[in-house]
Amino acid sequence: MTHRIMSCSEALAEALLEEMERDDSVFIIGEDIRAHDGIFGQFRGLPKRFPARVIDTPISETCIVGAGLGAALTGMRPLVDMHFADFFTTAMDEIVNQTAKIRYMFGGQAKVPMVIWAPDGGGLRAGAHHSQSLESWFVHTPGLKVVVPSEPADVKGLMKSAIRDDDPVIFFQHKKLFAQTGHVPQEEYLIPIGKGEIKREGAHITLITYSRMTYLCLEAADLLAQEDIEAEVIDLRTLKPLDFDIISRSVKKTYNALVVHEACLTGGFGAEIAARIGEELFDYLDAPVARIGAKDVPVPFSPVMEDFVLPQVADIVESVRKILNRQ
Amino acid sequence: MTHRIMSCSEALAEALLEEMERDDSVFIIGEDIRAHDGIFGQFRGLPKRFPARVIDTPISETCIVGAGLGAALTGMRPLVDMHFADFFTTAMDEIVNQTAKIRYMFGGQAKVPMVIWAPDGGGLRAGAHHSQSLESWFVHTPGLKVVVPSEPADVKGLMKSAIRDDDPVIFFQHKKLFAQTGHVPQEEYLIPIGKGEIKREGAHITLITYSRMTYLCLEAADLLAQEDIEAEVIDLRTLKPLDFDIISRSVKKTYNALVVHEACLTGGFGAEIAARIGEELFDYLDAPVARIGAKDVPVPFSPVMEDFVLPQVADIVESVRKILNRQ
Amino acid sequence: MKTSKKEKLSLLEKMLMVRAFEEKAGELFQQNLIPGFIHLSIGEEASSVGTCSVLRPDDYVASTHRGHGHLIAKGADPQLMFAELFGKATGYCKGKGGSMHIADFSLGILGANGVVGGGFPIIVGAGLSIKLRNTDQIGVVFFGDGAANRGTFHEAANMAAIWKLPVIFVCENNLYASTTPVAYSLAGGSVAARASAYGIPGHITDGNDILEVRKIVARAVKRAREGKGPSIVENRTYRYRGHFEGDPQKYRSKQEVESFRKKHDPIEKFKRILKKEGTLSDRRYEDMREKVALKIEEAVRSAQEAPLPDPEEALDDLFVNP
Amino acid sequence: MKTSKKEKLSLLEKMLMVRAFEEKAGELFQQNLIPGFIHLSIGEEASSVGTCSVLRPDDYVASTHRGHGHLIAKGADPQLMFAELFGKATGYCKGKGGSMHIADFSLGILGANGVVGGGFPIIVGAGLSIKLRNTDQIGVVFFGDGAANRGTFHEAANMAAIWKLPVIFVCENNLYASTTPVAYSLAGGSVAARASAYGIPGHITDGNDILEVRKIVARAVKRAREGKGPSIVENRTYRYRGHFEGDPQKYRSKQEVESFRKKHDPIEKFKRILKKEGTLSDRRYEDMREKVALKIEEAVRSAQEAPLPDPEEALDDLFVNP
Ligand SMILES: Cc1ncc(C[n+]2csc(CCOP(=O)(O)OP(=O)(O)O)c2C)c(N)n1
Ligand SMILES: Cc1ncc(C[n+]2csc(CCOP(=O)(O)OP(=O)(O)O)c2C)c(N)n1
Ligand SMILES: [Mg+2]
Ligand SMILES: [Mg+2]
Repeated sequence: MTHRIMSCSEALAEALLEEMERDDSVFIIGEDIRAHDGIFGQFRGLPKRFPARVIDTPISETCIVGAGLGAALTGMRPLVDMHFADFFTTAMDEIVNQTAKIRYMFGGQAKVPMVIWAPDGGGLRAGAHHSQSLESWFVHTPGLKVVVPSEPADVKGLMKSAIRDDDPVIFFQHKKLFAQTGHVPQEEYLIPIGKGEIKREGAHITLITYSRMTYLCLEAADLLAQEDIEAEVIDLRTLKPLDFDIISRSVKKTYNALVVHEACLTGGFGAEIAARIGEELFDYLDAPVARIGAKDVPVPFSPVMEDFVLPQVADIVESVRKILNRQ
Repeated sequence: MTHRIMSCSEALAEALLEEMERDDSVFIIGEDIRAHDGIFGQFRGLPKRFPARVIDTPISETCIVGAGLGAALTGMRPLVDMHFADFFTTAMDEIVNQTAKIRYMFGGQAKVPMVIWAPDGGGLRAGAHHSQSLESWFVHTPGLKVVVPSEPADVKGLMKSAIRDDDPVIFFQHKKLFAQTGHVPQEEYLIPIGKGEIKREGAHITLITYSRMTYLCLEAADLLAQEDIEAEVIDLRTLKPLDFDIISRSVKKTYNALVVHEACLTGGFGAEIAARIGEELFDYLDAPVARIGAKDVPVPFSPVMEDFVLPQVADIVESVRKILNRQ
Repeated sequence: MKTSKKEKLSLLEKMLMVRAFEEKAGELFQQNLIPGFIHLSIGEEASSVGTCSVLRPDDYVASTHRGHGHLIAKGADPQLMFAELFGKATGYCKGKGGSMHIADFSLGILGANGVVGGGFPIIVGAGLSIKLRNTDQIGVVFFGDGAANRGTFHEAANMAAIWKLPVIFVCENNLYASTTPVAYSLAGGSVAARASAYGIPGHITDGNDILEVRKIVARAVKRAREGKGPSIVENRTYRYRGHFEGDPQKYRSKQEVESFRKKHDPIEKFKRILKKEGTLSDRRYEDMREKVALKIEEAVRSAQEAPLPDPEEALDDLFVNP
Repeated sequence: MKTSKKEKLSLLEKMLMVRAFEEKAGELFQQNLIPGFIHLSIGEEASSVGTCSVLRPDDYVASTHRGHGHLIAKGADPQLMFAELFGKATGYCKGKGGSMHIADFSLGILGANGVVGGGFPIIVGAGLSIKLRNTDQIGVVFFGDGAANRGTFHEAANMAAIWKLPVIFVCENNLYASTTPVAYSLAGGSVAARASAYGIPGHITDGNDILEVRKIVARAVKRAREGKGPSIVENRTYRYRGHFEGDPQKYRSKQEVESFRKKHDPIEKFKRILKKEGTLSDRRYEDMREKVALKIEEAVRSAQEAPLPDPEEALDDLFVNP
């Protein structure tokens, strides 16, 4: 395969370009997309290329999501742009009570091929209303798939799969990763929803993570390697359906696990992973499964406080040391 | 103390009667309260007793919650009736981005003495839009307290504390428990937010639960006692702040733990408890912490399917047997 | 709009079918044969039947918690509906939905809805889809006077208006939202009056007069199909039963209900007209009633005989690709 | 409404203060001294200052993401605001809020808001609280043309109307919501026209004419204080800067911006009037500008010197009783 270097933002736009060319029923709907190709430039070139299928809306998130649903039920394949993941709050009924439940409640009559795309995460000094990581809510909502890629190649391959999927997919991209670059295959490819990937192999501990924290875990693993600690880094890429096999195989090898996410700790997805590892891999564990998440407060504005609240590489390194010293 | 027998519904109404008499700033706001004293009769006598302070609204949950917030910020103590917990979905922005964050974002300038009261849970053959248990979302939202009582005495004592609390409290009551009766002290009393209670003592396993599942756990404990298995039943009563001490003391005694809730399993609050027990009590565990929750689908209508999806006494008994046989 | 004799008789029959279905459902509920709770639309048949009578089979309808009438009017099969109400495997939704969650996508029925106001955004999406697919379908969302106060109404009306979507907002103003009188909860006097806020037409009908409902909705349908955009139609009507079966109804008097039933019953009203103009004979009417009653009896019987789902079927139908 | 000479000069000074604050903030942002992102209201000063000039100190204001002007107009201290913009411990919110989340509860400022349309329900609650507490305060919610399309607008307007709450909905229609022209997104032609849907008064002002804004808002204030209920006031204005600092602004031309600045600048307009009627001399104006500039410089300087919070302070202020 030939590869190119691309940003996550470009990877997203390329995935959508290919899928929109392939299938006339795919369209994009959301606020402020056309003028600047999305507020992060994430839909570069698409408004011009598909003038009728990139649709600007009023500020009406509730109806935007519901309209996506209505369109999905009647033959289209919408990608709904949530603008910021923080505004999921304004459309929870449409997502949780309608989108997620409709197929089931109606006994399988309907399908909802919709992607809800949401830029999430902190670190941009954007304050409590523009910095959240809300994936836990959706993992706890039967009927949704939840995708949280970190690198450009995964963004592209997973978005193409999400668009083709006949079920609703919540697709998170971390705002701080839009400019993150990486290799992306030249040829067409898909990455299946529901498969994690080992981004670094290691024998001593399994770091289970996703989205931006993947990069922090990789950095931490580099630092730990200098102390002869080899950390295996699993990027889950999808939270639901969860690739528990990849976790299981790794923990059976390393006997130690640390889950790292940016969402606040209590009730975060790390709890689910830790609980499942505890349940299913109890006898393989040399130490308790540890968790790192943001501290349990809203994301504060002031950089010194925001950095303190969000997980940092040093927190990961320290936690790994603590886990392994315990033995 | 003298006691009386009362239902959860009566206990709620009595708590509110006392607090509304005590403090003029307490008021109740929500849909369809006045005509029938609340759609479950849960505010019996209050509309008549406090005609100006029990307020019917249009069907506008988003604004009802936000109005509660605005009133709380300006000197009042609202109890907002969500009608059904399922409709939290329509007011998540007001709860999560406004109510929960306002004090923090504004550096402690404001306080939000508001109770959001929500009847939740399934088992009433009410279908997927009127049967959910959504507490996990709020436990994962810094800035909220979450209360989930099971018995009448706790409903009363916790509601009185919630009304007096200067922070926002999400107060769940299970719909199937309104008619549940129990002893309630004659004298005035409060039950502190953040304290669990052992509802049955036992030496072999700790059942950690809350809301309606407390009764199922107690039933299961009765059955297990016939097999000489003594289960300790902890009713958490409050999920946030969490009384981890009571869990810790019990697990250090029983070496085994099972968490039971009605919300669906994946990403439910049981994950948080199991993860924390794993982290903090690893060396005390004889077996993995197990979890029981509803199966990961929307709550179906047909009774045979609903009963299959929601946790039953038999599931608890069986799970306990499995955990203890393992040893 | 012209309505032929045959059409008139078929309208009457449909209204009788809705009423018979609902009365039967109420009876079965009383006998504890229907689990959960149900909301009946008895008294509102002119609105559901009148509206759907001017729709095409491929037009979309988004319904409400009080949806039996809309479903039957759009062509749904009472037997599959009863089976669903009983929680049977043969029901419209295999027993997963129940009264508040019935759909028939093959008839363009996008579903009843347990969330008041939940249909507004969905119909906007259907309208947008029609536009993108370039067909001449239209979409109708039914909603109550209470639902008109939800934010979804506003967002949907605005969006449908700016894009001139082929949708119609059909309000069934039955004077109450559960226990709450419309006069208390609805500012501005009427739902139709809100149309001007979006620069679209708003009409009030005598919602108990099926020919008037038909005429006004047909106008909105024409407008929508011609690409001229959405309308609001407010059918003023009344429900005779409680908000849900078992409702203590302290918010209104028995006399009020009786007076509406006596003076404004949509079926009686239409019957009188048809008789007066000679379209309907007593004999014909009795035949019609019997036919309807038979059909309902038969639907109930076969639904009752149908099997319950296996409990494990509760795990099916969540995803297309699990 | 009469406005005295002294009041007029103070209005002008306030507008100058808002503009000086915002221009300085823009400059500091350019220099990377303000983290995150900021939304400036330069060009919209007549709306914020005119509106707040007819409010009492104990009246409530709910503001927006573009809130600096509202805050200063309601009496907020620029130094505490700059300190907040810098993320300093001495800021209004101890650095936890930033530009989009500043409040001063001692001045009735219930907060800027990062969620568009988040203020509507809050002001309804404040209005209800006023009514329950039986005071004669009022509440104002500022919002943009874009925010008028959120469901919260509708629910709040309806609720305020049925209860005749003492609140005013002050729209700052600056022709764009981020990149989206109001002509594209807002059905019905104006925000004020939506008032009739709720049976309440709606007014459009030349939002760049501070005396007109004052007059119209004062009328709404009087109505609210007398218990006659809410109003909508739509101030038609324009923002000169991008939606946020750094906005590429491909959605409008430089000429458009320049033309508004030349023809409709609220400060220039008011200055001309004051000069013409002899209220303002060149000398006096220069003094005023200097005074304002000095105050802003001083505010920036002391905010810059203020300490950053300790990182651990991030854990404070979540609960009253943790
Ligand atoms: C969002 C939401 N809020 C509240 C309810 C509870 N509820 C069900 S029906 C109803 C009244 C609806 O009134 P209306 O819209 O007038 O319809 P009608 O019942 O009169 O047909 C209410 C409050 C609900 N199902 N959904
Ligand atoms: C609920 C919500 N949706 C979207 C955004 C992103 N956003 C911030 S400001 C803005 C435009 C607001 O336009 P308008 O209400 O006209 O106010 P203006 O910025 O023009 O003052 C948008 C879309 C947001 N903050 N909140
Ligand atoms: Mg009604
Ligand atoms: Mg604007």
